[in-house]
Amino acid sequence: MSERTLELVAVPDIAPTHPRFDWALVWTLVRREIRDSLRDWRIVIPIGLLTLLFPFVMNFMADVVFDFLERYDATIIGERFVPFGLLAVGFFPMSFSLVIALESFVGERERNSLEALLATPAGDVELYLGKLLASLLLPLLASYIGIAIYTVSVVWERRWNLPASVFAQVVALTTAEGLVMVTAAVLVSSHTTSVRAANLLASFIIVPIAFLVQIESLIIFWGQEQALWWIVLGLLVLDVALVRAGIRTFNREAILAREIDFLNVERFARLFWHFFKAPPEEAAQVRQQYGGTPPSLQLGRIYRHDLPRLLAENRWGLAASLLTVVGGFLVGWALLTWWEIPPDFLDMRSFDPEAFRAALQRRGAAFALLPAFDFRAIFWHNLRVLLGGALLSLFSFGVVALLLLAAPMMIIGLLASGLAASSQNWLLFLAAFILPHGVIELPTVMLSTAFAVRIGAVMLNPPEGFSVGEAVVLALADYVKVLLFAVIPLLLVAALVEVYITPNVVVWLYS
Amino acid sequence: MSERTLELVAVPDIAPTHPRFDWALVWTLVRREIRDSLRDWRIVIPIGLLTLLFPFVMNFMADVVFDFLERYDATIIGERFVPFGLLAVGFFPMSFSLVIALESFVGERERNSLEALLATPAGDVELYLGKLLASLLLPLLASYIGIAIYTVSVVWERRWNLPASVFAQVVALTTAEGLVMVTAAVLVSSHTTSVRAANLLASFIIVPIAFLVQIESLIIFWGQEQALWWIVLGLLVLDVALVRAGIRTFNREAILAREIDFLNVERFARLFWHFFKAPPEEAAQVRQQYGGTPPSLQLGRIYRHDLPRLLAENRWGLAASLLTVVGGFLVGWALLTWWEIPPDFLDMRSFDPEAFRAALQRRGAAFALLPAFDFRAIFWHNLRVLLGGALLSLFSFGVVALLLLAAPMMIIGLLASGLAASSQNWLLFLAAFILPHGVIELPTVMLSTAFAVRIGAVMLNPPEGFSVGEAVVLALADYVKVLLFAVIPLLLVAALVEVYITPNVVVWLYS
Amino acid sequence: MAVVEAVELTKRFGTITAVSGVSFQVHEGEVLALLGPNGAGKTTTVRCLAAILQPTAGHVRVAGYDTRVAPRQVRRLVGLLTEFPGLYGRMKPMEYLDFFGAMHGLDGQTRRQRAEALLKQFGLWHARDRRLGQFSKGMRQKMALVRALIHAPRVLFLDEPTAALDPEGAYQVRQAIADLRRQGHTILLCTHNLVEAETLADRLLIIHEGRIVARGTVEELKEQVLGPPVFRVRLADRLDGTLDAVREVIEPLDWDADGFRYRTTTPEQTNPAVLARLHATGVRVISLEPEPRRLEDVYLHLMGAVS
Amino acid sequence: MAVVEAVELTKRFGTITAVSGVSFQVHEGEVLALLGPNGAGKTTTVRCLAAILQPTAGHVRVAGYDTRVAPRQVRRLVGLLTEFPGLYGRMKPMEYLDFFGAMHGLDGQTRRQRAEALLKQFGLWHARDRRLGQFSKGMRQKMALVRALIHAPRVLFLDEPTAALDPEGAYQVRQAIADLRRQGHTILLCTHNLVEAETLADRLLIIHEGRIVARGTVEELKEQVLGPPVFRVRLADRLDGTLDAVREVIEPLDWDADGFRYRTTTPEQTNPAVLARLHATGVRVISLEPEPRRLEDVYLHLMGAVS
Repeated sequence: MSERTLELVAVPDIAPTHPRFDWALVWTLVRREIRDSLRDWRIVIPIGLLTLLFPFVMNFMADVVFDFLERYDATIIGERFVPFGLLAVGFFPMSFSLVIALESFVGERERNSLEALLATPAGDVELYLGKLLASLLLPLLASYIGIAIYTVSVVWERRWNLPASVFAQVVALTTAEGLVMVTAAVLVSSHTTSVRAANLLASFIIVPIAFLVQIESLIIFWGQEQALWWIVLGLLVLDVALVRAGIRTFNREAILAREIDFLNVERFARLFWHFFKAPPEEAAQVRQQYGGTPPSLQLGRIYRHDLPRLLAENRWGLAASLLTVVGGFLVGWALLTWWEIPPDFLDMRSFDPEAFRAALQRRGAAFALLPAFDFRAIFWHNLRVLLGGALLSLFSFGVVALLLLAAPMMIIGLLASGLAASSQNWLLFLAAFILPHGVIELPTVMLSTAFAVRIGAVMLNPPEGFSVGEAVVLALADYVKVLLFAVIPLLLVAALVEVYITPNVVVWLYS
Repeated sequence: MSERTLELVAVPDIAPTHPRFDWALVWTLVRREIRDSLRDWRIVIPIGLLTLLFPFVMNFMADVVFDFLERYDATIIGERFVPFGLLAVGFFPMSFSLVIALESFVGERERNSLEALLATPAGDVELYLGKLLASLLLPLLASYIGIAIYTVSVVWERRWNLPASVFAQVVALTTAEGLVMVTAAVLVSSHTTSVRAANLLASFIIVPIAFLVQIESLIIFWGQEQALWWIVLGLLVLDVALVRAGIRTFNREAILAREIDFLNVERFARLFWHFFKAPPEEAAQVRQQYGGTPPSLQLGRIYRHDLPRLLAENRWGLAASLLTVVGGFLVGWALLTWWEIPPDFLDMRSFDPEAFRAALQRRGAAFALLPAFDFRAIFWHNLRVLLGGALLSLFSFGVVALLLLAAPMMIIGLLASGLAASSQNWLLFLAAFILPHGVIELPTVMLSTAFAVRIGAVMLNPPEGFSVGEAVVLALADYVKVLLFAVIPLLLVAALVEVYITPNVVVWLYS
Repeated sequence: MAVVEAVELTKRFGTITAVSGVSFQVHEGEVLALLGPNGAGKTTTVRCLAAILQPTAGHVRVAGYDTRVAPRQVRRLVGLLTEFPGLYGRMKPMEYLDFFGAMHGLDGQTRRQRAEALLKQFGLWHARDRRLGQFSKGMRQKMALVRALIHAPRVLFLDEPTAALDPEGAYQVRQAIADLRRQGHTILLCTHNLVEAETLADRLLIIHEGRIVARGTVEELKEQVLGPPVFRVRLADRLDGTLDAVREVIEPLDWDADGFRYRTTTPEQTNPAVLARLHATGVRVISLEPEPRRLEDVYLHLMGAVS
Repeated sequence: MAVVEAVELTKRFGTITAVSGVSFQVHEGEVLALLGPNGAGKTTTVRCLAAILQPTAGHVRVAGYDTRVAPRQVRRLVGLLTEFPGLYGRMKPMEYLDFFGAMHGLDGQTRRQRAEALLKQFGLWHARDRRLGQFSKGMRQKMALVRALIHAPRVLFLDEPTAALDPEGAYQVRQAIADLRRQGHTILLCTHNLVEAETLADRLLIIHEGRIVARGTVEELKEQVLGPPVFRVRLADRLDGTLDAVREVIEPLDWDADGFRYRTTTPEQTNPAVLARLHATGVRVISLEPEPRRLEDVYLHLMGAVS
């Protein structure tokens, strides 16, 4: 310690009129973080290798294969391979750069540098946005560089003309995927207690996006590039939801106060049981006092009170289901012209109700448009799809549940539009094959979907005072309640109708 | 503190004849680790989900697709899809369980619990094996459970007969892949300074194995299942090398002494330069005193002394190259019968040397068996393949470099065997098309490959006193030396011969 | 003037109450030491004062700003030395200080000037080209202190400033704190080192399970817990009959072959009288010294009393 | 009898020499404190003694076993309390001790018996059903000490046993160490807390940059560095002419209005003479006390001298 006296420059107090939000602080934070990341060889080397060498390696491997196949038809392979290569080249550096985003908060917390940051005048939103942008820029840059290198090498070396629209799509997709992955990772980072936990949870970000990339590749190979823009749009919507959820649930209190958490399975199990038994409006109260004896479950109350109330509370989920049903049907209808399908692929004019009835009575090869004529099989199949949707909803913020509802509606829409385009009576078809059981089945599936969506969506927007975990447990409890007391009975009825009534309606209407 | 006096049970000293290796200690360690992992919900939940739900999800997705495609030909899809599904279902839980292996040493070091373990009587080998087994068992178990669930669901639900041989192959492959990933991860864990670094390096384990899984899938779709056993064998050999390297390079000194390392790029660059300039036998000395002025590089010395000495030092690499060349040729020869290729796919009896000469003079469409007749193109192509092989060698412990050497030899072997089987003069063919430039090119490529292999192999077995990083830098410096002063000049000559001499030999011999 | 003021400060995390109805003030230019066992709520209190946490009930005001109403202003006025230095290991000192200066809204020139002056003052200027990750523990702690000072805060909160430092490093940091105090900084000091608290603090606040169990100057607390000072007389000769003579002046607490102990609130009068008596009886005195009254005894006594 | 013996112990890491030619012995039942700044080589020395690191040159013998020849035996005889407790947070106390007992080759029954006895002795028995991750800092440190004792080691190496503990926890651990010493354990103690070293250690060893710079008992080191004791006389009256009278007996070091200081090696004779003189001149004495000679002064003096 020098003996010099402290003669320091005076610093003015902060103005009481200081703006509530200050971009300068955000950028200060971003600059520091990026500079720090660029100095960390454990980040720079792997990302650098992936960014710079992966395109080269990809190209090199293609070289080896192409050289061998050159005599056949390399251009088709090129047309299919290049957009896929671009997607992969953009995705890989991004997914590995996730480590930056995953560490953004929890890493600083583990290294004890977070508190000093929280002690600066920066507010919660500034901190969150700063971390988010800092985590985003480097991965995004890495992706762009990878795409650029690959594009140049493809265009220059292979002299293959990359359509600008494909390039724009790949860049848009990569950007949207990157936004979703990074915002989700920063969200995870601000809600976990250790880097280890954050890294493990990363699988739940990378795996769905990797699946999405594969689906996108399929779409490219299939030649339906326009559909990619819908994926971009969907990703952007999800991203806005994630950023909003991040800002909403971030607070410096929780992040400092959180201690190493043993997963309290028992607590969650008890909480589930209490939520399940209590009426919906008492959830907030139950959350705080779940220690006591659970409230009693009265069957009468469930039907008179709980289910109506749950429906009212989950009107957004029901609206999303309804929109999906209508939208799915309309998209299916439109597919006929989009995909240039011959309209008479389904010819009901030659449909012979007597042969249909005979086939049914033989119980052998069932008519193609209806599955095996066994109501248990139908029931199990429907239930499994619904349960699968609910489960995957948890890992996709609800999206998969909606997609699984949209798919059959699209098929029905496609069938109907085909009949209409070939001047057949599509209303008769719907009335005969779909309506009899559909009048029960469709609302049931929509009901299940509405509550399945909530399981995933609630993570982005937990009820006031609920932790994410508690919110999911509540949504699960509500889902199980709806499932047991409404969906399963209705599904059974619908399956019985489908097997014992629908065929008769078909024969009657088509005779 | 209670005031009770210490009346403790007496404990005997360890016997001076204590065994040098004690399995009891290994198992004590393994039991503790596994119990600990099973208590960590951040491990159990993601792995449990992947193990239990991934097969279900995979099956469920197949359901949705199959239902739609049922009218077409589902059995073929099943036959192709199920082995692939088994591979994926075994691979996923394993790759995510890697986190256990990656943390094995460096995680304990970060949590400060390692020193207490090092203070127990257990020796280095016991500690290493204990950690290795503990890291291995859980991932392997998870994989087996995943495979079992998927198998049961496929066999039971889809009533598809899974051949026992396919099942055995998948289990063998999964086990071998798991062994390689886990041993590599434990190796990484005992040589890194932070969990973060270990996690980043994990990409270099998972990505190659994921590629391998894709290659295996291709092999399955291609119907060449027998080739999978060679992959199993190769993986097991690699695994033995990894375990050996792990035990050899593990020591409790290094693991405690290591501090947070800034990647000293400058140091490695200087080290590279010094290694490059110094004669090979002075490497160990250079490593310690690289601070001074580099030794001078004398061109004469390089050719008189350095290159011969490097060849002598790297006789194992040269032997591996030779073995690969011979083996590749023989495998190629054998492929004809294995793959039941019609032997006269290449008919040299109708070969017209005059037409060939004319084609050459037109410089248009080149004869298929020789690439574009431009010596620069040939040179660049060869150089790029060699450099690519050297680069990928670094990430595959040398394997890729050897594979790239084996591939053309297999093609030559296949061509030769085809000619032989259809009673044509295959020796004449080789003498005309391959020998003239091959007499220079083949040794050159073998030379490059021998030193490229060393870049990867040296990581498993660094020279006495060298760190892994230093060993790689040395191998790189030697590679560059061999490349600049031998490989590049020889490749140029070979390319010139191929363009200006080989065609004339072809015309002369076939006329 | 109270620069820092906590009024019935209460902080709960879920069902746990970390701080419960704590009220105190830190006056301009004063060093207040906050003592208490781990988990007593010291760090939570400091975080509330620094506007990092919001109180569940009660108020905190720093220089008149309420932390709930104007947290930015409070954080601007406060310098916080956290329990662990937690530096960014890849940055160099000037960069590091520049970053925190910018986060506090200082302009570039002020940041540079203050950073340089502080690094020189704390003897870190020679290490300005090294990365913080290569600093020794003591240098890191001093660097964290410099960070807390970069924006010229009116108030300093120091959480365990010398923990984990070697004796020399701890000495240097203590000297630095004494310097800062001399320059008029208002300081709140959390520490487990009672010798340090005794040396540096004007007043002490002892908290236990989120409540204040004792407060006052070191002397007041010693007086309160241990009673008036005790003096010990060591004799060169055997005690024998001399005690009776001494008893005319004071009543000894206890005695042995070497001497005796007594308690007095007026040593200026009593001690010379005792010595005079002893001299009169011809007993030779080697020393007459006040018994050391360690703050540790006070602390352990208080902790024993409340738990 | 020397239970631990280091002979010209040297340890290099790459180009860095952490310990350089250090020789010392720890005798049966003795507590030796190892002091020195961070990075002086204390932890490396302890790790060499515990056969975790192998010396680059020189020898280490524990109970006659050379760490190079019989590292297993040495590790079996040594209990090591590491600088950070580093427990396995998901285990319960009995499981934890059982694991380390098994690693030391104890049979199941012995493990259980010793674990229970030690947990009871260290006041952790009530927490036997909690996970170690939920322990407080003090409990963790005690748990780490119990771990180091599970295999009844003849020698204990304690690295910073009370760092980061609150005063009560530190007091308890110090009591525990004192107990262990009373039971005849041989202990090597690394600490930054000089008061602790002074209280607990029989002998001190001060190292700096890998070399021993001082050794001896506390009193020897104080004598050596600070010279003979200094006494201070506080007077109730003004000094005025009395100094001349005092000068007949001793030469004061310095004086002020309140009194004066002098140095003497024979307080038993000198002090009564001084008091007699003062009495004769009619000056009233409030106190005559030896000046506190803190180990910190010794330490800082030594560090200043070598660096």
